[in-house]
Amino acid sequence: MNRNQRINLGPGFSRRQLLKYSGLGAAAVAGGSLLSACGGDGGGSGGGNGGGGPQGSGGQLIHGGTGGGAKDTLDPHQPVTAVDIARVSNLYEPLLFWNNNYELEPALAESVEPSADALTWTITMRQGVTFHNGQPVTADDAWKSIQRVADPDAPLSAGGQLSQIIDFSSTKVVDETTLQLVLNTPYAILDSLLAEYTLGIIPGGEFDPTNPIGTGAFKYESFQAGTTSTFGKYADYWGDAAFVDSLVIQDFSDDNAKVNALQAGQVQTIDNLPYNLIDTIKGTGGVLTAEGGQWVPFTMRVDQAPFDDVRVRQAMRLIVDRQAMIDQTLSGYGSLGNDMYAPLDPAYASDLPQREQDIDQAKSLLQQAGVDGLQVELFTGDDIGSVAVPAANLFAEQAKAAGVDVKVTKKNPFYDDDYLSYTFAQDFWNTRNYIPQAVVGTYPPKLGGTYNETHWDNADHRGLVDAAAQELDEAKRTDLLQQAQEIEYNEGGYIIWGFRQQVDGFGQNVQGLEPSKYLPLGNYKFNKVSVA
Amino acid sequence: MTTTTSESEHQVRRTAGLVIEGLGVSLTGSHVDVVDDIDLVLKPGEVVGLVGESGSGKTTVGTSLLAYSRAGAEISSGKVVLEDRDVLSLPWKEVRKLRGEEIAYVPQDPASALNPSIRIGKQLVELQQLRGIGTSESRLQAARDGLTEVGLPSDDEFLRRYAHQLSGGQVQRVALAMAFLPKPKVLVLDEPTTGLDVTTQKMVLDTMAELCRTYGVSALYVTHDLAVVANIADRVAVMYAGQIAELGPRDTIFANPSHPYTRALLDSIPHLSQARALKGIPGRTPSPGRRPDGCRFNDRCAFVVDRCRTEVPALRTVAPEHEVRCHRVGEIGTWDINIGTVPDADPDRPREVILSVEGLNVFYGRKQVVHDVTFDLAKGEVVALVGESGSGKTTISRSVGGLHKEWTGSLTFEGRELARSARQRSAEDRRRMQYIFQNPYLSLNPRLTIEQIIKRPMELFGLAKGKEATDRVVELMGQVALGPQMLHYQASRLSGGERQRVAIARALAAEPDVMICDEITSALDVSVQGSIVELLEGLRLERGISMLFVTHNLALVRSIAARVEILQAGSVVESGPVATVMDTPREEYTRTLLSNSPRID
Amino acid sequence: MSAATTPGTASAGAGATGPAPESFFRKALRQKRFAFGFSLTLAIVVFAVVAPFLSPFGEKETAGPPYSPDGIFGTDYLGQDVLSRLMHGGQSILVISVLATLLGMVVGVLVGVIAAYAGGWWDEVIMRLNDVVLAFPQILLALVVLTALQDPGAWVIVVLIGISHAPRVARVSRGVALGIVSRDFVVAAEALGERRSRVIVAEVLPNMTGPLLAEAGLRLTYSIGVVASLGFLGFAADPGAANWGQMIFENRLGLQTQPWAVVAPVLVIGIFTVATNLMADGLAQASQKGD
Amino acid sequence: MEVAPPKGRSGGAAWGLWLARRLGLAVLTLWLVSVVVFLATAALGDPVRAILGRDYDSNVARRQQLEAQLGVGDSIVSRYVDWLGGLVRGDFGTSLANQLPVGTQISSTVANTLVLVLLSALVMIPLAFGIAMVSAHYRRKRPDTVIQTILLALAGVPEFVTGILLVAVFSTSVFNVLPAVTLVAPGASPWDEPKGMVLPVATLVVAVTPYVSRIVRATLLEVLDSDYVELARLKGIPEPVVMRKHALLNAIVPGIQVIALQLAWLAGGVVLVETLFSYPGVGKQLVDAVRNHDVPVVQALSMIIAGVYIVVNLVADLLSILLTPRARTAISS
Repeated sequence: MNRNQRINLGPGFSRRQLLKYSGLGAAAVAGGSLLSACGGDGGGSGGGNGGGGPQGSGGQLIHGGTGGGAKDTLDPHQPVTAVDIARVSNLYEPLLFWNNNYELEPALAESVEPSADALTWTITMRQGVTFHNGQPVTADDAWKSIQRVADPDAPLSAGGQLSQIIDFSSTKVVDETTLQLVLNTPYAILDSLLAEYTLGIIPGGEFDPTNPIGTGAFKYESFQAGTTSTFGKYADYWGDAAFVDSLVIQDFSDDNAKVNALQAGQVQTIDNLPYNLIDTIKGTGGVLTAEGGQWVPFTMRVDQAPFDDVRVRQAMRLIVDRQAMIDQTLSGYGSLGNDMYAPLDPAYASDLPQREQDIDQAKSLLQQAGVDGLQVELFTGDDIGSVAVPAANLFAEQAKAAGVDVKVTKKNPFYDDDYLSYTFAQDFWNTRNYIPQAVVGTYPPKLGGTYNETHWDNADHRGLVDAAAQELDEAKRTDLLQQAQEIEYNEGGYIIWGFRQQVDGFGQNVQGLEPSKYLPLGNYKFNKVSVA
Repeated sequence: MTTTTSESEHQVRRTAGLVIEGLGVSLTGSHVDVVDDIDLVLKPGEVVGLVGESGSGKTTVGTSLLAYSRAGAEISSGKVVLEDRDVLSLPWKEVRKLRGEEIAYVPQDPASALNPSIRIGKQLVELQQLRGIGTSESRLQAARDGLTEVGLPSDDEFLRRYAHQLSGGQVQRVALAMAFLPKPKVLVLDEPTTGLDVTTQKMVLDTMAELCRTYGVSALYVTHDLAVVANIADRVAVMYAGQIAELGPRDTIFANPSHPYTRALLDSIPHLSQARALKGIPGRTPSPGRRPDGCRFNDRCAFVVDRCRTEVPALRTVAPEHEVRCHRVGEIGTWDINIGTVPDADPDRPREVILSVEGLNVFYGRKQVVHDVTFDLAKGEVVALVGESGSGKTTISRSVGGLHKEWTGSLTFEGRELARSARQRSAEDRRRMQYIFQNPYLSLNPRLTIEQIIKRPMELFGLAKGKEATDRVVELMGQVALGPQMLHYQASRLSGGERQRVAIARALAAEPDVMICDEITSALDVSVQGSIVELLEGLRLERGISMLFVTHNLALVRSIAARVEILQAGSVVESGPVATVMDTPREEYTRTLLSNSPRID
Repeated sequence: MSAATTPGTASAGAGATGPAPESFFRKALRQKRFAFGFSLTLAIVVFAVVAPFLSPFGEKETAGPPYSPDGIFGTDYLGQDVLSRLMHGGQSILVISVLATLLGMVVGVLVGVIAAYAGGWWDEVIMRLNDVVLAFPQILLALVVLTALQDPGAWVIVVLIGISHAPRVARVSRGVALGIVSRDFVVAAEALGERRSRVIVAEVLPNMTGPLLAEAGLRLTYSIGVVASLGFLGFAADPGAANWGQMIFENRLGLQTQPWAVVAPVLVIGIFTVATNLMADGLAQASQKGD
Repeated sequence: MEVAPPKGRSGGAAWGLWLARRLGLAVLTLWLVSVVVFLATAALGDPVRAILGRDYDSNVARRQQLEAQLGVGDSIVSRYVDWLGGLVRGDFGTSLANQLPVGTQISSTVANTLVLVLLSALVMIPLAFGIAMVSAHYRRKRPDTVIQTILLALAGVPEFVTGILLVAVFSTSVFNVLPAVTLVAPGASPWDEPKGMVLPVATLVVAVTPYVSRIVRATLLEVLDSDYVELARLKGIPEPVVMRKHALLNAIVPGIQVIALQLAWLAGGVVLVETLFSYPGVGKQLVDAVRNHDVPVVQALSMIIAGVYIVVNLVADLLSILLTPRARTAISS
């Protein structure tokens, strides 16, 4: 149980959390973007990637992560905490994967081609790839793994949307290396669904906890939930084999312990470094910072007083001092938010004017709405993430200037039955593109909006997003999405003050780490890292 | 008893004994003296009795011989010369070597003076072992001989015992053996027999005297009990307020006491042979720093003149080896031993029974300790329950008082049956029968003031409240000779004697008809005991209060009680009017009891 | 009858009934330990009460970037001024720990004294139950209350700490009471037919002040420590509020860059602990002087 | 909590009787604790809803499976009886978090915590007595007051602050001598790498020594004022021997009682230190289990911590009687 862990464990852990980490919306909406064939154009901005010089091979890499516990698992399709994700990312591989620039790249599949009407997708498997037990990887393994994830009765984390759009009867394995996936409705961005790290391909779709088999750069050696796990280098890995001989992924239950271990040289890499320790770590090792898409919004229910009046919502959006939020809660490691999400999506409406704090206008808006001396209760909790409570306290301070009295109430656990019915609260989301995020966050529950905290229900906005999801032409799709974003910018229930940068730490002689917009420590690709 | 070793076998060592010159002990960091101007010579083979009441500084003198002073005091002047070495100026290492080997100490309360967690065998040989004297076998053998000398078994089983597995007498004799083992030249005994009953006390004293003579040891016997000193000491020194008041051979001191304090002390001692009107010494012994100028006894002396208040009297020799510190030595006439004698209580005075006990059997858990005891108590009469420790006398008194519930038999008060425990008795019965405890330091709540303590019974029984009660308290305090200004004192500020008076006043506050006194004087000095007995006698005559008096001091019984019940191991051995029982005892046990009791008449 | 003579003691009283007994407090002041401890405790209490009005920044006001050295003690994990938080942080923790200690002592002493006084079967049963509470793991109690109660107010923490003290205090006070209950003045009170409750209140309890005060001093110390540890288990009555125990916990990550954020509250708590315990020892000795 | 020893029996039988009675009491206490623990964990709310959270309604299959496993349907009494039956047979049930048998999971953590507690005790006891003897020797003089003040200040500092400071000095910023955390390879145990145990043990020792040392000093002062110590000095026995042999012997028993209390607290209360040093112990596992509403693990760990308390007390009572001749002989005489 920990405090400052970026990805939260929280009691009463549920599928809801699974979804948020997997970065995929659950809604079944056709349309999608074509696989952008070309490779990423170089890493994200900021942060050095370890000292220069040739990388020696051999030795042992020990990675430390917090948030683990008795519920740790090696199940490729159900990782929960950061420690789980680190293990899964090195043991298994999906058909495609997001590179450091959050663009799709082929992995176990050589190519994924949609038909003209985006109903039939042909997946050709990569040649010569073997599982850790020496068996070759076939299209049948891929299909059985997808079936395990997208089982309609008990959909696993990446399977929410897939389970609704796949036509199980007509999909068939053509031969050893080709799989024809047939959908019941057109869906343009199926490739991005298949690129989730929670869709690792396993032999025959069977997961055996005592002897997990995958295709990753490291193979399984030992595992103790909540304590530690060891992996060996997989010699005949299809990609560039690992530099280090063995990998240990160690559980820590406290950030203090994790940081101390790095400084004492007992571990070589740690993820999610607390912001205020960045200077101390710089002294003894290296800091890896990467642009991130994670955000911790304030959520206002648009269907309940006082926030049913759009003027009150806009006033609240003018009260927050966005730069102060970033400086105080993220020690400056963050980028300004403009009350809109999915900043890394090419279709992000960056042309809309950046909203700044304007207390006077906020007061006048409140007067027009006739809610002078507004009193509201802001619900927050440690489970949301280490940033949430400080941000809530800071917002309460800032609201005083506009005469708004905000009472901060800390809920323990935050994600219980009241979640999604708080009038004014907070939440946190991972990096994701606009369409999946819009569906899961702003659609009515029966249409796939499982986590619509703001109870947003706007037919025009939905129409635009549905059209975009089916639109194959990128330019047209971007235009549709920009219109949708403008509606949210003017009437939305979210206050999005900023996006968090991902900050990780590594020891002295660690090389090969590159910042990634998607997962910490360069998508946890430890095969690129050397310690010698 | 002790194995008599013939004179020839042990050549009595000619040691020079010990000379104390001008010894002074004062409170650390101040010139307030606890003890000053002490001059005393201990001749080999001789026992010197150092007598004084509590607060007189007698123990301080005793321990000073070993160059030891308790916390808060330091030896400020004088010399203690042993074989031409001044013990007080020896270097620390030398003093430690001298202690135990040349000057030995026998403690007062033996049970608490032996380490409870170490076997007595080990404690006996500890000193020699530490100093590496002899081999372990020789040390063990010496220990066995030491034990036989004091009349104790010396087998391995006995050596493996712990202090709590021995009786009071046995522990004291082990302490004696421990002291004598290194064959010391001087022995300091600090009230070694207070806790013991009469028969054991006699045995221990005889053994001590025997060993001193055999090894030519000079002994300083420190005590408050003049009767004990009368039987065993060769010379006696009487101490008062830190100074020696009178010094001389035993017979001279007891036959012709010359210092007014010595006389007053002897007056307050009850005699076995004759009832006496005991008198205490008015006032209280001054503690260090509060001692009056001139003669320190002048504020309490019956023969005081102006000169006594101004000029400090010197210790003057009035006869060979007889010295007195008093200005008016020749002028105060001679002292007569039976100065205070009164006729014994009239045995056949008509008795109107107020309280009767029939067939009393008392149990502690499964053990029965009192067997079929029957006696009664008449109005205005004092009945004494006498016996040695463990005879059941206190158990009987506690059962009668309702403090102990496990008994059978019948207890009637003015013809009415009384319930077993006090709480179940009627308020009236509880009021009319009051209990006074032995140890004054435990029977008063130290946190309450005198007023609160004495007023409580009145409030409880609704006799008086508020201002009227306070006046009643002051009047009662006057009756027990306590000044009114002590009303607001907390009980913890009073001396033992004063606390016992408050306890009596508390009993009187309930206007009782019967008072049960459980050894109420055994924890007090003999002069204070005198004043308490005097007070009780006054109350009995004035108010007709009957008393059940529990004690182990037979002489005291003669002076206060009309009837006596002699108890042994829980049953009555002999009973009847005091004069008949004590002059013509029928039972063998009574006779040995009488013969063992130390007496000065 | 011997005439009532005024005893020779020097303190012959002026009026007929003499001066009222010197108040316990003045008697205690003569104890060097108590005087020093009391004045130090008073200083810290005054600091805790008065300081909020003099503090340079508000309780939650941000004074700069997190863990920066500007300001006397620099800023904490959220950029709030450590000195101001220190000045505001006193009241809540003092109130909570004092109340918790009081609760623990009152419940504990009553249970302990009743067990000693009643003796026999009662003593056995009470001490058995006491052992059951002692055996029950403390953190489970805290966690169960944490998950059961949604919005834990400050009083929940007081009760929680109080409960954890009570059984230990019960054992100590039983030990002390056993020594007093057997003394004659208690037996005398019972022989007079005093009500049992009055015997406990008027006779037994006043004589237990010494050791109990020393125990109370230690209990107060531990209460402060527990408030900080409860913060660890996610138990803060008011999340943003300043409180010394909580400050230690929330700034622990910044120990290397900005040590003052942790060291300052630890120092203040250390001084407060030493002060309260010296005061308790002094009081214990003053009350011991009595008998 | 001393039990009055029975009187007047032959040696062996008497000890047997005393032990039997004392064990009976211990079992009774443990049973009462089990009732309280069971009720307390029931208060954690309906575990199934807590585990499934939002999916309580959507994932019906998972819910039924969990409810069957926990027997949510039947009455609380029968559930308690099943659980108690299992406890007695040593079967702690299966963990809700990862479906592994609880027994295997907690066996290593319990062993780790016991070793940590015992090591701390081994260091703390001589240290506490040593400090107490030095302090008692210089009674009321300068060294005594200095030592007492330091002890008082240390008592006020929460244990995880001491931990953080020790780590800062010995493993991260000042020296790099000792490991900051205990890294345990699977199957191995923390003490395989002794250097890793130094800081956790030191932290616990600093947390517990002040209290024990104060109590032992108070007892020593009392014993030094006793008659038999005065007689020992009058017998010319040098002061160090008086302190070591005569005084210490009689000051041990009260010390044992307080040490028992502190060790029992250590067994359950070291969650902060375990977390700071990432030491795989019982405290951390309990907090984790409560977070996951893993009721069987919470129940098992609580019973073990309570069991340790009762065993430690039993041993303390036994030692106290053995070391007090008066009590010992009362039994066998």
